This record gives sequence, C-alpha cells and structure tokens, in this order.
Amino acid sequence: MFNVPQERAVPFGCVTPAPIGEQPMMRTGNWREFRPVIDHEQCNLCMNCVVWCPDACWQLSENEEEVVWNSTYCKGCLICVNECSHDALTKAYELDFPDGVVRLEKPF
Amino acid sequence: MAKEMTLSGCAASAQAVKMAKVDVICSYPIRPYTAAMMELAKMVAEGELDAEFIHGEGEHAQLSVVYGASAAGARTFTGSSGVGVTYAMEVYSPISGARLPVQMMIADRALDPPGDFGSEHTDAMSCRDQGWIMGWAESPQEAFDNHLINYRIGEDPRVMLPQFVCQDGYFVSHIPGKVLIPDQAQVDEFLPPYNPGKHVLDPKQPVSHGPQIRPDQGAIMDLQRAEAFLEMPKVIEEAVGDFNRIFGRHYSPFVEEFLTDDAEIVFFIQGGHAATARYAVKHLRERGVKAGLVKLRFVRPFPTTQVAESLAKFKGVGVVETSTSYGGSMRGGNLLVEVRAALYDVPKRPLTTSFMAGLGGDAVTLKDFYWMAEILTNAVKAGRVGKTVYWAGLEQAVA
Amino acid sequence: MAHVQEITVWTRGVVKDKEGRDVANGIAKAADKEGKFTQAFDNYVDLPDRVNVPVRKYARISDDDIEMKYEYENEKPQVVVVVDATLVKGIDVLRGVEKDGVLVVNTNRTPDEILKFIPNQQLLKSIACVDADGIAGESTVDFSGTEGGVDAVGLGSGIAAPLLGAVAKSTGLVKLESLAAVVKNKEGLFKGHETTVIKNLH
Amino acid sequence: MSIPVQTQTFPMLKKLRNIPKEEYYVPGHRTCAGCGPALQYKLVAKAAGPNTIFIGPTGCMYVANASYLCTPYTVPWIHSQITNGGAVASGIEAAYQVRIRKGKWQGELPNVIVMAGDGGSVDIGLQAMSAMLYRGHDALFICYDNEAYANTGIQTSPTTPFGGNTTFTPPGKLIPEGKRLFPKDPPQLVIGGHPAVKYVATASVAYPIDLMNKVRKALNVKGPTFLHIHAPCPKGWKFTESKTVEIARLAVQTGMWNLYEWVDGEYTYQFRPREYKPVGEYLKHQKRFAHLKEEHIAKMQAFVDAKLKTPGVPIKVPVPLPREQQLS
Repeated sequence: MFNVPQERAVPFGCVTPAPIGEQPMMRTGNWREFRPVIDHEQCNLCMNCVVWCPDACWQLSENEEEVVWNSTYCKGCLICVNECSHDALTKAYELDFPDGVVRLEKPF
Repeated sequence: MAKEMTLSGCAASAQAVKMAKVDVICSYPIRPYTAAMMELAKMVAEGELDAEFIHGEGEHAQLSVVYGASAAGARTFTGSSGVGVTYAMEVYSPISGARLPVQMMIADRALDPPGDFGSEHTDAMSCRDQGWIMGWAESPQEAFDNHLINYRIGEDPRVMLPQFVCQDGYFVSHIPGKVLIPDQAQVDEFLPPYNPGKHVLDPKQPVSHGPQIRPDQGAIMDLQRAEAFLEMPKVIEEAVGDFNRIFGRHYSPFVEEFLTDDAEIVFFIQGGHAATARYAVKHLRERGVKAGLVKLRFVRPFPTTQVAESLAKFKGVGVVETSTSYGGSMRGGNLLVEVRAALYDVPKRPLTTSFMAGLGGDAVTLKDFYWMAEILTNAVKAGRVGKTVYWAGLEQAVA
Repeated sequence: MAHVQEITVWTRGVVKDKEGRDVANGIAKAADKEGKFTQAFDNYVDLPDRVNVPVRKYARISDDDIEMKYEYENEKPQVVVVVDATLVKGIDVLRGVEKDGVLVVNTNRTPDEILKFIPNQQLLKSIACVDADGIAGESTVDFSGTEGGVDAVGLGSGIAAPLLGAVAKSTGLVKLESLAAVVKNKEGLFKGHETTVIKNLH
Repeated sequence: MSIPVQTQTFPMLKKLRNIPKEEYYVPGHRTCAGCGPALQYKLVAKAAGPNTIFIGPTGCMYVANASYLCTPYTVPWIHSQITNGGAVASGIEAAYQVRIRKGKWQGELPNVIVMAGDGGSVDIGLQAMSAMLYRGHDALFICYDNEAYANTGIQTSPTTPFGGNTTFTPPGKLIPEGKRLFPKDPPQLVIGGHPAVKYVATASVAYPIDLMNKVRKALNVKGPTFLHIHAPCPKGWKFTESKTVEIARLAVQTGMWNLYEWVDGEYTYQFRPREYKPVGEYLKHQKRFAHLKEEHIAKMQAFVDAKLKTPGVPIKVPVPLPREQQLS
C-alpha cells in the first residue's frame, strides 16, 4: 500500500541485528588527519595500543607475534602513539599515503 | 467450571491478569487503581501467581520496567490513575515504537490541580495519540474481559502494540459487580503464550533495540504504527469473535447499540456512565421519547466506519464527554471532534452536540441524561443545535 | 525562483567545527553586505559533532528570496570548501556538483597533489589551495556558536580568515572588501587572498 | 515447577597479554576520536563477555554509538530514556529471572549492565538507579563519568567539577569561575543508603586491568552493584584527543579521582600515589579550566586535600554553600 524508499526504511520496531566483528555501516577511517605508523622492530608487544584504543583498531595477530592496525576504522586519535611504551609508533600525515582511502558518499 | 464472583473493577482486573499468566508486574500506588495491584500482590505472596512483582518507584518507572521486561520476552502488566498516567508520559511512545505489547490498566482520575480523586477520562485521553490501543469498560465484567481481549489483540504478530485498558475510577473500579470467572482452560484457548518473536533481547541471538534514525526515517517509524492500526480492526473482530465463542459472550467489537431500533436521539458514550445511560434510555422510552444509546468500545483505533454507520441512522446525537480539551474546536472534549469527523462523509448527517458530564468525578445521574435528552429533542425539533457543548448540571436546558 | 548559489563546507567535528562554520557564515554575511539574500547553517544530521568526524556547513546566496530555505542539505553545490585537506581521502567532497565547480582546500600542498585524491575532478572548473594553517596558526575551538547559539568569539579569528580570502579570489561569490567588513583576522584574510594558488582545469 | 537460576562466575585478569581477545564493542561507531567513554565501554564489554545485555540510556554512549540505524554492540543492547536506565534494567533482569524459573529460557542469567552517563545516573536518572539498587536486582549499574552533558554540546551536570567551563556555566564578568558548585559524589550516594548493594568501586580508563577486574567482581556478586568510571572527554574538557589516557592518569596522580573498592562496608584503595601532584598539573591540559585564576585553583586544591584525608568517605570540611558563593 505504501512505497517506502529503501534508503529510508526502518526495521520493525527499530530493532536491528547486532554486528559481527565490525560495524560496516559506520566506517570511520575517513576521520583521520594523522595515522599511527608502527616500527615492528621497536615493538615489544606491551599491548598498550591494543588495550587503549577506544575503537579496537589495534589487535594482536592470530600468531600473537605482532600487533595489527585497522585502517578502515582508525579515527586517528593517536592515543596509541601517546601511550606506546617503546616508541614503536609515530604519527604520519594521512595525505602522505596513497592507501587507506575510505571515500564515502556520505559521512556515515 | 466458570464461577461467579462479586468483584470491584480493580479486583476483576487482577483476576484477569492472573489468568493471563503474566510474567512481570510493576506497581506504584495511586488511587483509585491501587487495589488491582493489592490483589495481585496477594496472589504472588500466596504463590497463586508466578510472576515478578516489582515495586516501581513511580509511574515513569512502572512503564520503564515493563518496557524492559517486555523487550526481554515477558508478558507484562502495570497500571495507574490520574497524574500517575501523565507522569509516565515519556515512556508511552518508546513502548509503542518498539512494538512492545505491554498492558496498562487505567482507572481514571481527574488531573490536578488541586487534588481531586474523582474519575475523569482526561488522564487517559491525554495519552490517546501515543500509539497505544485504548478503550473503556462499563462494568467489572467488561473490565475482566477487556484485559484478556487486549492481550490477545496487542500480542498478535500483525499488531504488536501496547494497550491502555481503561475503566472509570470509583464507579467501575470500586463498586463491586457480578463477574463470571471462566476456566483457566478457556483462557488458555483464547490467549496463547506471549511470543516476542525475533526482536527479543537474548544473548543467543543478539539485536540492537532502538538505534537512532535520521529525520527522513522518522516518518517511516510513524508509518509502521499507523499501518498496524489500519490492520487492527480485522484483528479486533477476530479476537472478539473468538472471545464470544469461547466464553459465551455477545460483545460487539467496536460499537454497541442499545434500544436504537427506532431511536431518533442517542447518547454516544464510553465507559462506566453508560450503565446509568441505559436506565435513562429505558425511562425516556417509557415517557415516549425515542431515545437510544451507542457505546464506544475502542477509542483507539477509532472505529470510524462503524461509528458513521451507526450514528447516521439517528436525528440527534449527544456525545457524552468525560474529558476536557481546553480551547478545542468543539470547545468541550475530544470525542465530539472524532464523531463529527467520522460523520463528515455521510450524506445525511445527524445533528450532533456534546455534554460535559462526569468531570472531576461528578456523578452523572438519570436527571442529567433527561436534561441532555431535552436538549437533543429540542435541537431535532428546531433542526439545528444551539452550540457544540453543554455543561451538565451547570446550564439551563435550552437548545 | 531565482538561482541559489550553494556553497558546501567540509570540515572536522570539534577541532575545526567553528572554523568551518565561520567560513559558511563569512560567505553569507559578506554576500548580505552586497545586498544578496543569504543563509548559513550547520548540517543538522551531522550534529552533535564528534572530534574528527567529517561534518558539513552550508551557505546559500541568491538575488531573491531563498525558497529552499528549509531543505536540509545543499544538493547541488557550485563551490566546495575543504577545511582539512585529508577529508579528500575520506569523502566524495564533490558530491552533487554538476559541472564547473570550484574546490577550495586548506593545504600547503599544490593543487596537483590534492587532485591525485579527486577521482571526479572533471566536475571542477578550478581548484584553489591556500595554507590557512600556516597563515593563521591554530584553529579556534569554541562551542558558543553551536546548535543555533550566538558565537561569542568572533567570526574568522582562526584559519577561516585565509580560507575566506581564497574563496574571494577563486570564486567571485563575494568581494574581498565585503569579507574584510565581517572577518576578525583581516591580515589573515588578505594573506590568504594573496597566497592562494589557483589551477584552472578547463 | 520452578527451575533454579544459575549465574556466571568470572576469573580475575592479571596481565594485559592475558585479557580476552574477543571484542563485544566493535569498530564502527561515531564517538569522538579519543573518546574516554567509548574506551571504557570497550573494556567493560570485554570483561563481561557474550552473555550480556546492555541498557543504554540517552547520552553520548547512545547517540554516538547508535547513530543512523547501526550499533557497535555484538551483544543485545536496548536504548532507554535518559531518565530510566535503572528501571528498564530492572524489567529485563526480572523477565530473565521469571523466564528461566518457568523454563521459558535456558542458560545462565545474563549480565544486565546499565551504561549510563553522569546525567543518566546521578542527575535525571537518579531515581531509577536508586530504585534498581534498592530492590536488589542482579544487575550492574555503571556511571561512566565524563563530567558533563556532552551529547547535547557540553552542559554542566552534577559531576562537572568546580570551575568547569560548560555551555551552561560559561565564565563571565560576574561569574569568573564558570561552575560554582562542587560535584556530587556518586559512589557515596549509592553506599549511603542501599542495603542490597554489596559492591561499589571506582575505576579509570588509565588502569584497564583494574577496571576490567572491577567489572568482573561486580558481575560475580549476586545482586545490584555500582561502578563509577572516570572517562575523559576530549570534546567537553577541551584537550588533545591523544591525551585521553594521560589525563585520566593525571586525575589519579593529583587526587582529582580516587580509585577504591567498597566491599560490604570495607574500603580498599588502588594506585594511591605516595605523593600527589598539584591539581594544576591536571588542569593545565584542559581548556575547560583555562579561565581559572589562582584563587580558584587554590579552592580546588583545598577540596582535593580534604578529600584525600579519607578517600571515598564523604568529605568532612564544609564546602561553601552555593548561595554563599554567589554572595562572595
């Protein structure tokens, strides 16, 4: 009877399925002005970056040998750089990297 | 075996809620609905009803507790009166928007100021646009029945909406009447266990309840509820049909007519004062006045078609308002607004006016109805109504 | 209905929020001085802003009443101002531009370096780069002008001033003198105007 | 027939390397870069695990996390009004008690956690929070404290410190200090009058193992528990977003925030420095205090000094009454 455009649709009762692993409807990698860059040689796996990232963008790798950065969601707050216990992290200007483009149509 | 008990409206409500096997109840005291919770508290204390009985810290909390409990898969019950009903206002729309079929009993009470414990429908009527089902009972029996009927309608997967099950404070809530209590097996046949479906809060199938939307999606949330109300008449007819069959009753789903066969003037009314109106109609007929009565059973969804079909048959309709709408288009209550709107597309409309009666808990007596009938009769004679609202007991009977 | 010039300003929440608002307000106020009908406002759906989140500010200029004044977004901007250059990696800043658009970017890099990140540059008539950070130093963080409040700090005391200078030079939307009448940091405004590097694309 | 309700028991965490890898508050939310409340949310969710239901009263942790029809919670989550987090949690807990008892749901009682801001817990949410704690629901009420109504654009709340510049307490000629009142004390409000509560603790995002263990201890208690978590807000406190943890640490080091546990009447303290830094060390990073004069900072230092004599216990030295302050 009614014609609801797809982009305006709301699920029944505004109840949505929970995300799995990440929330792809809210990619936040495009928030960054600076990104953290890791020197794996310097890293002693103190885990400060892992525990203190509000966006869970640092994770220990599967084999537990290094920490891995999530460029799709990192907002560039640089808490990790500030808290790194071994100076393994440095900040770098985003435009110096051709990668990590999260070009969205809308900001969300 | 069904048994007959003499119960107040409050006690009858409690019996119905017990037989609906509710899981979570949230109470807060305010007169005159309190006794319903007193009864339920006794049942829980005696082990007759296995439910969580939570002492809410206020009406706002009552509605919040049942909101959470219903989202977590429980059948729920709460209730209130007067300013308690309006204190909980914030939570009504979140409940209907989340499509949680909680049930709330309202035993009406006038709103402050000052403190007035008499019955008036303004408390509930102020909340009529919050996406809840709403209707009144005339007697303890009808109150008992309405609780079961409303759970069935509200929990129907085509509906999934909360319900205000209303009764007049004191008149219905406090004065005992005969109530037929059915067998539990009959209730179980009529009312299946609550199935919250896929949107229940459950760690085994996680969902997010109520994330924010953009302004352009707000209309869609509204449309969802509006569509449920469009579907609802069908569900109500089915539920009332099943109820009549299983319990041997004769309810009309939306509007009940009394002595209307050749009636020229009718009272249009909802709630407890319909009981007195019936006697008034009988006595008016004894005096040769062709009077009748049309009782509204649901004000939300408003049965537009049924009201129009029913009222179009008469010459004069007097809407008995038991609530206020200060400054409204009819200068009285809201019911005449609805009635006139329902009649707008009828080719031959009856004359309509309204009577403010029973405000603040004022009794509405036979004399009051005779006075209303005189105004209606005069109006029919004159072919016009003098004004859209008359205040019962406070004005001379001139058309 | 008279043609409405739409100007979209892309900025980052909190850290450059006021600066972005100042750009939109500066354009509108200056155009107002020139007798135009104007409007400037935050993109409501982006609020509340969060640190670093991409947000939009809008300005509209017309020779007559703006009949679209209650529409949420600028659907077809002709001028786009990017207050933080890194936004070009994250957002299609030219969304809605039909043709002959002007892109103004706060950066110390050259137009060609920025264009590397603009895949739909055929929509542009020109791109203008100005080192607003270098000229004005720190961005002002202040909430007094948010949510419809009245700004208590003053318009254009930070990087908005040189950016507005770049807008005047590259677009012709408003005159530099009109901007000078509304912007606090006039030196920054003029320096921005003077040092803006424009590249015409066709 | 009534089925007994089983609850979960969590082991304590010892090292950062041993904390669970699984995230239940996943990347993809619209909180500020460097958001303290988001950081504590991640840690709380990690500590609580999958059998958890979160209640999110309105505030930043509703609006920023659940923007535009998506959320970062992999466990069930429900929005509540800012007013009623405690009441909605009560209903959920009660529903699970009765559904498990009646055999309608199988499993250990889920962790029911209210994640309320300072407004949603000790201001407009106080009534619902107090009632939940009083009635003895098996639920954890967390007040993540960012010391203001941040979502609406930084307005004062009862936990905004004296001297805080918010958009409702702007410093001006007549009121140079901005906020004139000293803050409410949330854990003391809870401890002071809720006999069912056996565990209350304060925590800070700067001490993550301590924070997660306090979450687990609270969840291991059968009955209502309360955590007060310090969560710096880069937007509202106006500091560089990389300093969220540093600021939180400085709060503990200056005595502006005290870490303690209250277990059935007994206090224990954590990370008490042998020597406290002056409060100025904490204030100087935050532009919300940039307008303060020396006399204001001295007033704040006196408040902290008094508090530190008996951390956790309501402060004994009289705080000037609001009206007296206005007269001065």
